[in-house]
Amino acid sequence: MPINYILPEFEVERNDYRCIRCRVCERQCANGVHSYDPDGDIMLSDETKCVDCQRCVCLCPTHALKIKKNDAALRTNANWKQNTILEIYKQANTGGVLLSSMGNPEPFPVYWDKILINASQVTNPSIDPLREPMETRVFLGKKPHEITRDENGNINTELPPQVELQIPVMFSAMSYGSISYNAHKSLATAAEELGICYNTGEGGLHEDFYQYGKNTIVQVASGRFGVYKDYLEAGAAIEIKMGQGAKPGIGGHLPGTKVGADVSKTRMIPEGSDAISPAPHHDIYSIEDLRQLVFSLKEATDYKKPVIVKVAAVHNIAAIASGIARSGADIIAIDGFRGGTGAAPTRIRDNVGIPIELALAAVDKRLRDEGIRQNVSLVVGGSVRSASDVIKAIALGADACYIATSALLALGCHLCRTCQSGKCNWGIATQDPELVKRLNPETGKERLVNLLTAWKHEIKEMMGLMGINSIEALRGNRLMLRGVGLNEKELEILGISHAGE
Amino acid sequence: MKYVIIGNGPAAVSCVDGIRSVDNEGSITILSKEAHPAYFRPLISYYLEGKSKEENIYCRRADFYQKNHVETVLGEAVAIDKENRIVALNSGENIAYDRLCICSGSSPFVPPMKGLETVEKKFTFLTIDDSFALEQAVDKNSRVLIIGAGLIGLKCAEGLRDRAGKVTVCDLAPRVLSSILDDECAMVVQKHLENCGIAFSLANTADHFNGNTAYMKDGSVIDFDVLVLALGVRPNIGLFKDAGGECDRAIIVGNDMKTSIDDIYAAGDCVEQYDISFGNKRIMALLPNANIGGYTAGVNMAGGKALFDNAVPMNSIGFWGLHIMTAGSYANDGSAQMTEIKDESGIKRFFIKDHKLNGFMIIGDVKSAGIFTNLLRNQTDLSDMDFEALIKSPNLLPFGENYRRKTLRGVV
Amino acid sequence: MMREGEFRNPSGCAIAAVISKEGRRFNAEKIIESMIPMHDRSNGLGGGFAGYGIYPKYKDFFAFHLFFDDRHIKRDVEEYLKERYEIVMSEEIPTRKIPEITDEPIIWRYFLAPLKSVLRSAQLDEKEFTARVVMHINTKMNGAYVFSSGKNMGAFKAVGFPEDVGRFYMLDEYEGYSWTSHGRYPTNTPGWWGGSHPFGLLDYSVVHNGEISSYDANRRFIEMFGYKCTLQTDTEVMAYIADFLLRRKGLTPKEMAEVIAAPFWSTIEKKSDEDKARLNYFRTIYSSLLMTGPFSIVVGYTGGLMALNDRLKLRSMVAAEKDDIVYIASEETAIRVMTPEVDRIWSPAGGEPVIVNVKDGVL
Amino acid sequence: MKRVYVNEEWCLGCHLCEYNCAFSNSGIKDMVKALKGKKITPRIHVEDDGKIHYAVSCRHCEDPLCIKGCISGALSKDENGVVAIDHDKCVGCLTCMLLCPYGSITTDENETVLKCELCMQNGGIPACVQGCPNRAIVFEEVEE
Repeated sequence: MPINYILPEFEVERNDYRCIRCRVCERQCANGVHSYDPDGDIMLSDETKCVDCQRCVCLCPTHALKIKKNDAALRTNANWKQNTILEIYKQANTGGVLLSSMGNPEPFPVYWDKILINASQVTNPSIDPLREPMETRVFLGKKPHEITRDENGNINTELPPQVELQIPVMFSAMSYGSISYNAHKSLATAAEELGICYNTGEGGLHEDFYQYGKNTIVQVASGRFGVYKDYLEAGAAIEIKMGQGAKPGIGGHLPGTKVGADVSKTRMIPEGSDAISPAPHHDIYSIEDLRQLVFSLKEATDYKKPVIVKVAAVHNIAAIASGIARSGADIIAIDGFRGGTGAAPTRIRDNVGIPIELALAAVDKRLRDEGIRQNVSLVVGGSVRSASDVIKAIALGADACYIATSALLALGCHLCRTCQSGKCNWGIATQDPELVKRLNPETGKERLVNLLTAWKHEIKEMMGLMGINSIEALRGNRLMLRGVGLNEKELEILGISHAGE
Repeated sequence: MKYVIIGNGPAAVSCVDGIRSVDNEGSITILSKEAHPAYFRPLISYYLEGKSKEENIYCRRADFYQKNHVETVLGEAVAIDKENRIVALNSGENIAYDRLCICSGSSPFVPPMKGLETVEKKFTFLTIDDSFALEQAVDKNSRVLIIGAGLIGLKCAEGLRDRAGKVTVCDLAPRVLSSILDDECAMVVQKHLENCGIAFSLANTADHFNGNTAYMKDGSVIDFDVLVLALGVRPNIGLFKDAGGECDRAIIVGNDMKTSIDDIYAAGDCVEQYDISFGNKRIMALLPNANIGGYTAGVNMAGGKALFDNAVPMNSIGFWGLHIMTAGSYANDGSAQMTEIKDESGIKRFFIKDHKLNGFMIIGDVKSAGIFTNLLRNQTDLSDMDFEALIKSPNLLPFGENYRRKTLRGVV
Repeated sequence: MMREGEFRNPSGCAIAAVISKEGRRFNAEKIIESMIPMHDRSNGLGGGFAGYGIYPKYKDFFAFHLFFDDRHIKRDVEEYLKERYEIVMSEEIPTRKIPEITDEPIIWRYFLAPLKSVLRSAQLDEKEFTARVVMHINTKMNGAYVFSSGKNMGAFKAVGFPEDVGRFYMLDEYEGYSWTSHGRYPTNTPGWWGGSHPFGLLDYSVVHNGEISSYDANRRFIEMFGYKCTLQTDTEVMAYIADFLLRRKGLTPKEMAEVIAAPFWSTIEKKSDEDKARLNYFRTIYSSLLMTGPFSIVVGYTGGLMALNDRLKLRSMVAAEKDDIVYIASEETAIRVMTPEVDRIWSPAGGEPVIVNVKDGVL
Repeated sequence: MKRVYVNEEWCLGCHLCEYNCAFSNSGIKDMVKALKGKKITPRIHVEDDGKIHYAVSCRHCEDPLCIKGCISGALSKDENGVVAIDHDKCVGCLTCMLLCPYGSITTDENETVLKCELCMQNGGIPACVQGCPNRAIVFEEVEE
């Protein structure tokens, strides 16, 4: 047997006094870390299999378990960090591209955390959201430039198609296939209750979920999985996915093992076949092709559905967005480089793209400079982690935010970042029926509704302290923001002043 | 409406419950021979054993009779005038009824035995008063001889073991519990009881007595201090028979607990009713049946509608940790197919007739046995069920998801 | 220290307005007096008035009021104007020397008629053209500031208490059918003449009391349409929004109120289908023009005015009527100074505009 | 009445209900102290075949056979409809076990009957329900 260069990353610490041998850890670990030895009446651990998903820790009724980072260490080297070395070993073992999932974990700056919010004092009253109405409703879509009147002088109130959201947050694209039926159901039902939208991702729409159509954004991605007329017509909006923050410039790959009967039917591909989304849309090689696809989709749906174009935040995002705003698209979704994924090559996840905060600021400014901000709504995602991130995004100029990692966390995800294995112990990123059932969509829905209800309260609180009682008065209201610890260039791009100015 | 109930055991108080579930107005009179409120007869051995306290043996709370407006009359009914609907008491009193329920139970059967009259301390074992008497009569040095190794005899033996010096049980039958167990199972039980300190003399019984000595059929001699006669019981049916009612060994009732005489019902140990496992009318003198039968009778007496149409004989008895459960018919006469499991945990035997469970006998691992009773009482078709798996591990898996949804997710 | 316009400058204030529905013209004496009891709402760092119908002789010409820092810039501006307008009249605005008002800039007015040829080549109507000229001077020509640019109306403002400003400009000598006035309480400015209210573009003038929390959202929206908010004051943004909605988008003052002080969704849901559709439409397409935070404003325009509170009515504002005159003020006391007896006095609800138009055909 | 109901669809077969039940009925405040090294005798049990899992506990039947069969009056329905066991009265004959169609009755080493009493003595919300990680066990009112 060859030498195993790779140390177990985690250590299972079992407090044997506390362990009552109920064996729930054993039953709940899909990775097979725990086992019971009846002869010795002891619980055993195979730590090489542990991914630190914390399922056993959370279910252990006596809190006998801890999963800790294995402190076995290679000699410290600021350049050759332990993980860097281990990745070399892994590649030397397998010859393969390193895969990982969820968002970029590297210590790049998080601009949200360097932006502070203003509050009313003396000259302007703050508003108590418990006493006064506090409005968070937004409409996404193209806004007409001209006012027209009929022969009686009444304003013609017909609007281009809009997506109405009760809070400026949506669940962003996660395909059925990459996440489970129950995860989708949780998202769909929560979106319905919250009056927002979730997004099918590129995996089609399961027949059971057509009923949530008015709260669904149906995605058309390069693989065109599950796309047909009924699908396009089912949703509140259609999203063309050009790129994804976690892996800009590349496609996707759902392994055949995850393509079971239901996924196969929903994606309209043979059972067991790999679902490969090409890197580009093969009918879009430039902006004018995008315009054609936008209008093809509008034509197919009788101009009743707003079309979203989703792109990854990359270097020249402002120019790209300007192009999209002139393509006929109604909404631009921008996904920052910290956005999550069910599987991506590690190098790409960790090194490609730009932060969403900068992308958003640049795009909003560019569209205003060009006077076309009204052509489109802006939705941003890629690690929106809290109500304050939402507030900051809206104040920088977004119409709404996309959240996915936050939503998955609410569903129980512990960010172990091994979605690609398909053995998600939380029943989220898996198609194994025994694991899928671990996510009761009733609970899932409730937790998502709770999360966004909490965020809504916080958003209202923060709006109130700024003296703002409607979210649209916050949109692009960058004076409400100040930077801390940012350099001139960063402040300039963000379009905000430094704290104290 | 005037309701009269003869007897004051579980069937009688269940009958009261049945009446009161329909009619809150009518008067109810209970005629009782014993000066106790209704008590659970099977507890008399547990009383001796010390597991049941006297105050805990009663079927209902102390205020039951008052709350249900029941008048209790101490006395023995001696005649029923079905024409005039009158019950005559030994006191000379006459009680009129509109509906009558006979819950007269049974009496110990003592055949004539030579020299029995010379035995000083001799008892039967059917009433709490019998227990009280035995309690007085037996001490640590007493040698107790119990005649009869049936249910009553063995329970009495269990009750007395720790009170007495020695307990011996004899029976003419070659095995214990001969009416409910086959040889093999009976032997398991006998071994267990012997290990627990009970002596047996089977296929043998007392031929005659002389004072404290029993002269046995096989010529042996057993000296004793206390004699318990547990040879069986006879239903108390004289009253009804005299009134011209239809009886076999007991009062014949339908599944609505009506007798052959208008407005007279019967329930409990004194009735014979249809046994779905044997396919004929039988006496099933068992507490669950007394409760269900009494209640059914009560409902019907008061003008409601109730049926007790799935009566089967069933027994659950335990002696010092060994449990025995039986139900239905398990006469191995070839009409039923037997499936059995024997291992260190005990013996399980199931008798299947026409794809339906017709009876079973479990010694030892009695866990979840009610699942089988349920199959038996409901005459569930087993053709589509993995019965082999079920007997290995009695659970609801073979019943299918629909059944489980109905029972575990709904009100049953 | 930064100059006005280089930082966001919120301020508290006093406002007042008076208008004759019959179009009767009267001088500014009363409205100047009305500011006296509200003295404490100002801090001496700004006051001003706007009068409508004050230049009947020149009513067909754009009346530009300008502040100049020096003669050089005045010459440059005049050069610039000459290329675009016929300057019908050019004169210093008459002022009265009083100790309360000092350090005045050069204050000049021009009556202008746009050159037809220039309009033709720009393919613009005279109002849009003029608005752009104002925008150009104010953003590109350092040291010059157009503070009034409408026809047959004029704004007069200065650093000082409003009652002093009124005397300074000798407003008792002007007669108009509608007057608005403002006393300023800026919180962090040395006070700059241009920063005082009213603020206007063309014949739209705004006096405002409050601090809109939606400022930057409104500003960044309106700037998409060619407006440059150089002063970073709410009033400036409001004036541009008034110009944008009333002139460029052709909304009525009531409709403008429905945009900037849009009813809550919960209120809209209770409206008639027609109103609901319109209000829904406004809130969708002009969501960025919703103004939140406290304000009371009077928007003056040719032939009328609109007084409006924010939708929560976070600022005081009272309205009253006596005969054909309608009075508006931050405090009732100001109205009582102008007219001790009133026919009706009321406190308009938040978001409910008080719109007073001079009777048709009177002007 | 509120009863414990089981959603088989969501049962993970984790068996935590059994431990929570045993703990809750132990009368001991610390789970480790209560259960460490003990063979548990929970009043709810999980049945499974690897794919299907579900928990079974007393159904608190409308017309409970166990009460009908009880030879000692130990089993009774209280005013809330809860089928309760009086351990002072129970003699361990197990007739109830012979009658319960669901296998919901068990015993412990004391030989008296143990059955779910909906945690009436343990605070009202059944421990199995509170501890179920996937809402497979719920405590609610169901239309009859």
